[in-house]
Amino acid sequence: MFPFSFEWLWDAGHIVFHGGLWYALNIIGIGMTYCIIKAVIDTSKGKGGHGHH
Amino acid sequence: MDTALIPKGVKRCPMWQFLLGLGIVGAVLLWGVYAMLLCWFKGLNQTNMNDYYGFALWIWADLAVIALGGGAFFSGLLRYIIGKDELKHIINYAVLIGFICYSSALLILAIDIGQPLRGWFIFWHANVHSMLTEVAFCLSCYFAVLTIEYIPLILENRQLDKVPFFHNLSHNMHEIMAVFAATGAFLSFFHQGSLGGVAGVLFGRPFAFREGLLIWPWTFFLFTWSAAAYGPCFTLLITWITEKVTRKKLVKDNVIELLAKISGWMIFTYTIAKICDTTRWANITAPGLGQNLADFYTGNAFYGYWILFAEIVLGGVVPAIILISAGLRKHPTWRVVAFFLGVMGVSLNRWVMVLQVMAVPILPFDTWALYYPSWQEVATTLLPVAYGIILIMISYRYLPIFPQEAELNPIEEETSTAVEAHTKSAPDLEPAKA
Amino acid sequence: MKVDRRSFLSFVIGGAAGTALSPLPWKLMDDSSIWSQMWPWTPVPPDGEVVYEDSTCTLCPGGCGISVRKVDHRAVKIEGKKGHPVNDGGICILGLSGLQLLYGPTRIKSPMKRIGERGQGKWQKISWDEAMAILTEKLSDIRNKGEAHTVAAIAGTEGGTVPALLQRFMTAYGSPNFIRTPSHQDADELAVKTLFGASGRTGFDLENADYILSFGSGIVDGWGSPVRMFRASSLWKEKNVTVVQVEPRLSNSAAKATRWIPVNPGTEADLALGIAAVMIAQNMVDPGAVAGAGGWENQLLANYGTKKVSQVTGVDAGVILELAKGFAKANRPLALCGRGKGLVAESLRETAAVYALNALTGNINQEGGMWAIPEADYIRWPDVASDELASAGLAQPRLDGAGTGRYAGARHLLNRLADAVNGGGPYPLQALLVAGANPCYDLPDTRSVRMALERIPFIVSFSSFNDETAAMADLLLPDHVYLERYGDVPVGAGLAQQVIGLSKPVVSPQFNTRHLGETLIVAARTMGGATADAFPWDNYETCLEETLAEKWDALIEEGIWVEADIAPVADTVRLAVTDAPAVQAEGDVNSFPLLLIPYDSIRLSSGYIGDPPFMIKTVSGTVVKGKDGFIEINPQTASATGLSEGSVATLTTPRGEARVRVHLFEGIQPGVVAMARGLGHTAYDGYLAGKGVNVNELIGPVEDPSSGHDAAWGIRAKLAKA
Amino acid sequence: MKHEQNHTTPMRYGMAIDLDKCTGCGACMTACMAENNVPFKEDESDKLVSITWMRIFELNNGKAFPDTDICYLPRPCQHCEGHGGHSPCVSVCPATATDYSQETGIVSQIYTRCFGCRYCMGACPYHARYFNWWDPVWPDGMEKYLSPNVSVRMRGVVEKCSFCFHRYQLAKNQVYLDGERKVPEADYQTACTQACPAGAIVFGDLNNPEHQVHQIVKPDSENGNKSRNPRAFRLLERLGTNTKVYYLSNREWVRRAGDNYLAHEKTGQVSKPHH
Repeated sequence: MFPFSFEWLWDAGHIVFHGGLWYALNIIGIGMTYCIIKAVIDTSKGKGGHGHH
Repeated sequence: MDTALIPKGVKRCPMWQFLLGLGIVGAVLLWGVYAMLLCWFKGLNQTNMNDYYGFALWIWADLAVIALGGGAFFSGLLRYIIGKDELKHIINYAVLIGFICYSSALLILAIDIGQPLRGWFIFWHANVHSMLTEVAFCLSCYFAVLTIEYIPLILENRQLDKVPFFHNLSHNMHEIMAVFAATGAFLSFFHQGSLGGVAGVLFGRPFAFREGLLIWPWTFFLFTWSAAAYGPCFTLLITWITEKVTRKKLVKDNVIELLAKISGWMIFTYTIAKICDTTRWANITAPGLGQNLADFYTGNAFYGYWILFAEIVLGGVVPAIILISAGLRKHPTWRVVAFFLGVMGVSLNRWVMVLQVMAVPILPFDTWALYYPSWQEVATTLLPVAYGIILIMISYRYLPIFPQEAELNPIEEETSTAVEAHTKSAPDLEPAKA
Repeated sequence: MKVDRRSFLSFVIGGAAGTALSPLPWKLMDDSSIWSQMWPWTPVPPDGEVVYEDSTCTLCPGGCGISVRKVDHRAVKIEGKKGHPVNDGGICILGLSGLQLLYGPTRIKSPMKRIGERGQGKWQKISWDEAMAILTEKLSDIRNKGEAHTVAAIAGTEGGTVPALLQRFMTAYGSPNFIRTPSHQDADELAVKTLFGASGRTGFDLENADYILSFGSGIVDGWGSPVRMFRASSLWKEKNVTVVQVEPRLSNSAAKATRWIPVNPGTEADLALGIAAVMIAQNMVDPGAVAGAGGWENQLLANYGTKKVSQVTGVDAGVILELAKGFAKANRPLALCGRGKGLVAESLRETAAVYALNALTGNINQEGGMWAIPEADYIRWPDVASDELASAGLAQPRLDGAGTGRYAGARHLLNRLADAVNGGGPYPLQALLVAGANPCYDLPDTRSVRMALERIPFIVSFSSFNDETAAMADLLLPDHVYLERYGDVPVGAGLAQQVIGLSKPVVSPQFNTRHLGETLIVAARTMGGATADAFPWDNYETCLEETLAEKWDALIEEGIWVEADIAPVADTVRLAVTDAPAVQAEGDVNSFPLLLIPYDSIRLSSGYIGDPPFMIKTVSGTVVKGKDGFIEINPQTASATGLSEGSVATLTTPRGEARVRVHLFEGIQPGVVAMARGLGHTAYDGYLAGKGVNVNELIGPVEDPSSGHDAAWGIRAKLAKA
Repeated sequence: MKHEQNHTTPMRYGMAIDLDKCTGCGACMTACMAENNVPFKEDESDKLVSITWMRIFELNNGKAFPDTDICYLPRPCQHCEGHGGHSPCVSVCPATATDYSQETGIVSQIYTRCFGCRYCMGACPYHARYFNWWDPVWPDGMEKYLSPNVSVRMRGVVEKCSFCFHRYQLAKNQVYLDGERKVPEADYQTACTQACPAGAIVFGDLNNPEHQVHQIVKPDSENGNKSRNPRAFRLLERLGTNTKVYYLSNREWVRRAGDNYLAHEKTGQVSKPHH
């Protein structure tokens, strides 16, 4: 999973596979981080809740 | 008693009825949990698996639920990427069913492995050449996506939505849901395919082995295709069952017919591809390895040519024809028959690609290995079913799963308040703002 | 502090996030993997210094050299000893499993006396002093009453100092009843005596023979010295030696042979005589090694015409002629007999017929031929000076009748013991000593053997293992197992040389056991008088060293002593007219239309040693499945009875009945039912007990009219769907 | 799948088993169990859950009495090379718990890495892989004979024949101490080879012309390592598993039993392995 595990090789298989994997993980991670941070900001601005929007 | 939690504008069964249902299914769940604990603490000797039958009943269940859960990614793809807007009325349920299917699949895998405490080695010491590694990664990631898709739905619960942070979070997640849906489709494409690859790459087993494209055997594409084709069938079948159980119309026919039609064409094209694949395999691949169809379908007490017929004709050609012909599709009974046959067909395909693969002898002097599951296997396989029903029961009761429910089932008494509630809560019921 | 919903949720979410980001979950995951990599209940074998110790295996009469790998003073693996004249590095499945016997749960761990009912398995551990006191008091009592002859001893073998000490003990004590376990050795000794006119045994120069005609001998099923036989079998393959196997069933030996001749069960002697008749008729005989054959030849020509023999044996007349020609024309042909592993004595008629075939080719005491050689004769102890009580006892007839009257030719007739004890003998038995034998399992008609043992008031077992006979005993005086003790191992087993191996203690005794030689010396000395005088040694090791004399140093050094240049007992074979009829199977044809024959498998230890777990693990699922034992029948026989593969049936013989499962096998003659020996144990451990059927419970002894030896090769049977 | 750097030419350890010599006596199976700490249970009659790294199959010619013939076929792990180390099992293991050594040609199994998904078992057409369905339990006292050279496997992992790899390691250490470069043929032999009383098994480096196994097999490296010996065949050669265990027999029916053939196909004349 990480380049420091002993079975890691810098070959096409690892680059393509883990490239795709980390790409997907990053999108998910960044997307969720964005949502959470934005929600915190929105909340602090007093948006949302109790149907007042 | 729990009215404060129930979405506005809809009616739910009395608490006692709900708890009774929960209790009955919960008993099955507990039975499954007991079997699961037996497998974990006493080991897999609790099953009837053996060294010839290393993959058995629950791996079939695993593959089947993943295929059936394909409705989530394909509906998401159609809704968010292709832009079939009507599908927003069923996407919540598709997501929920997908979430259930995938969480079940992961649970089954956790029971299936001999050393569950080391299960994470599949990530840590990943062998990128293994289809199973691909499955594990994409499955876990896609499960994360499904969770992300399911969370806003939970947050739309009447009480949770009152918390400003949750409301905002839910809103923001809806905003970028297309990104998640796209990622989910990408991941699904690979893990559905890899699951097909799991059998297709077995060049030691002529029954399973297929040639293919680059590193992917044809089964890779067939599995993705079939999941996309049959997944919606399952979503629609479960929707139909839910409608029968709740005795309510929950989704409008135009939505159902649209998804059914897409599913029908997908099944149609898939079945053609499957027939081509089977023909090539039966005439070129397997004979090239010294085996012919008779070696695979005769000489044992269970696996005959009937299974090939049941899978491809009954589970492929027939539902495809029903669903692509407008007349039959619009007929509720035919439509449901098609859903049922489709679900059976794809489940049978996964059965064949797991269980029959294990059963067929390869060494000329070996014999068929037939197997029947132990009660522990049956219980652990029913466990996800019970769990799924419970999650659907709870979700249906407390979350606005079906956006059209209130409209289709106006509450007749207290009309004025209901209308007020309806108009007021309409935005709450709006599931997605893409 | 007021905990509202918001702060509670923040706390839970924050806590979860904080824990996830801390090293704790990662540490726990890592720990769990380490823990699951070596669960505390999974044994971790300690490492240590590696040494190899050579010894001789005594688990069968084969006499292979072994090399035991030890780590940290534990014996870890048994391997064949390279360069050993018997096995040269090879080893058999039983030899490989020896450590499971050494360390296994079947060991009797201490001297014990019975406290419950017989066979109930209730024992009390006692000290060796107490055990020896019980033994000697009991024996002294009997002897002082002038009834020394009412004590019998059963031994697994006669070779070597330990059985010799037991025999000597019996003589000094005053009992003629030292009885050896039956085997083909009985018939072989008698045949050598009859044909060559002198005592000795046969040896076969298999490695140099160029045509093998085996009358049912399990060449690769455990006959003779098994590893030597495997090696010979491969050698024959390399040299393209013709091997013909005559047998009603396609045994592994038959499968390895160049040619398998299915023969009607029990008619092997007829075929041998038929072949001899052809050789005589067609003048294919080398007269050099035969004397006085005239009358015999005429009898043969008159009674064993090819047509008649073909009818009796079921072998085509053309095939008989072919065999006769092939055998006679070969340069160094060799005929073998002794069915399977040679566990049953068999008839003199059959053994003599096969040996006569060898004689007719002139291949006696020649390279590649059959040798008649004396037993190794290195135990030269002074005669026992019998006292009055001993002389009186020894003057009594043997209980089994061997050596007198009708049984003049026989030396041991253990097969007759049960009948004798059950009322047919001249006197009752008061005590029985059993060493290296398991008559309650091994003898035909085990039920009557058990019944006989129940009548004997005092039974002592020297067994190292919880075998069926030990379960019937009153006193257990467990012997060391072979890896814990010294012992001389004279190897017969068809070797054409005299070979003596030495067993050495490879590990120290694991339990509170005692060398049988030691036990006997102590017992004799405790009993005092003439008995003690016959045992002048301080201990067994002194006895062994003195007995082996000049061979001792060589044996300690090399582990083996070989006498290659031995004078044969005689060079000519005297063939005489006999009127012995063929041995028939017990039971009447009408009620029992089928024939049950036992078969031997190298993977099933049959005899005193039960199958260790490794071996039983290799046994096919068509021989034992769960607790069920299988019979082999031809699909034709099966369909006639309405049976199919795996179906359950009841097999009935005049001696008993058993529940069996059916395995269909094309390699067996229709009408014949085969069952493996070595199963159906009731004793030993859960790895062996209760699996399959003991074929000895279904078969009774059939006396050879010429000797009284057990010559049963099968029994009539019937099969019904259960 | 790691390509190890080595100064000497890579070895391909393999076997030639003469089925005409094999008597089916089971010594190889037992030698293997004793050498490799293979566990056993009270009932081992269900061969589908019985761990036997070396297993003997009984083949028959399918003819009726008295033309019946049987042949025993010992089956260790075939140590498939596939195409460049792409053996059926190695490529599917998700956790890199089994590996094809380019140095020795041995397919290894790391028990502490395996988490028991059993995919490799499904991939192996020879059923050479076994799962530890139970905890290994030795009767009290019997654990004394366990060898420290081979670790005892825990429940829930897959195990298989290693060509007694620990013996190779010991021999290699010895060779290193002696200042030699290559392990001599006699110094590294598997337990089954050593035990076989019929001398039916020959083990050594298929790449080394001095080794007996090479001389018997005469592998044709141009043709997927097929044997040039007309007596020799490999199990399921057509699958392209490129195994390193060769079988020898003079009997046509035995050679034919080693692979799948369509009715019209003749033994030894079918097309090359598809890889």
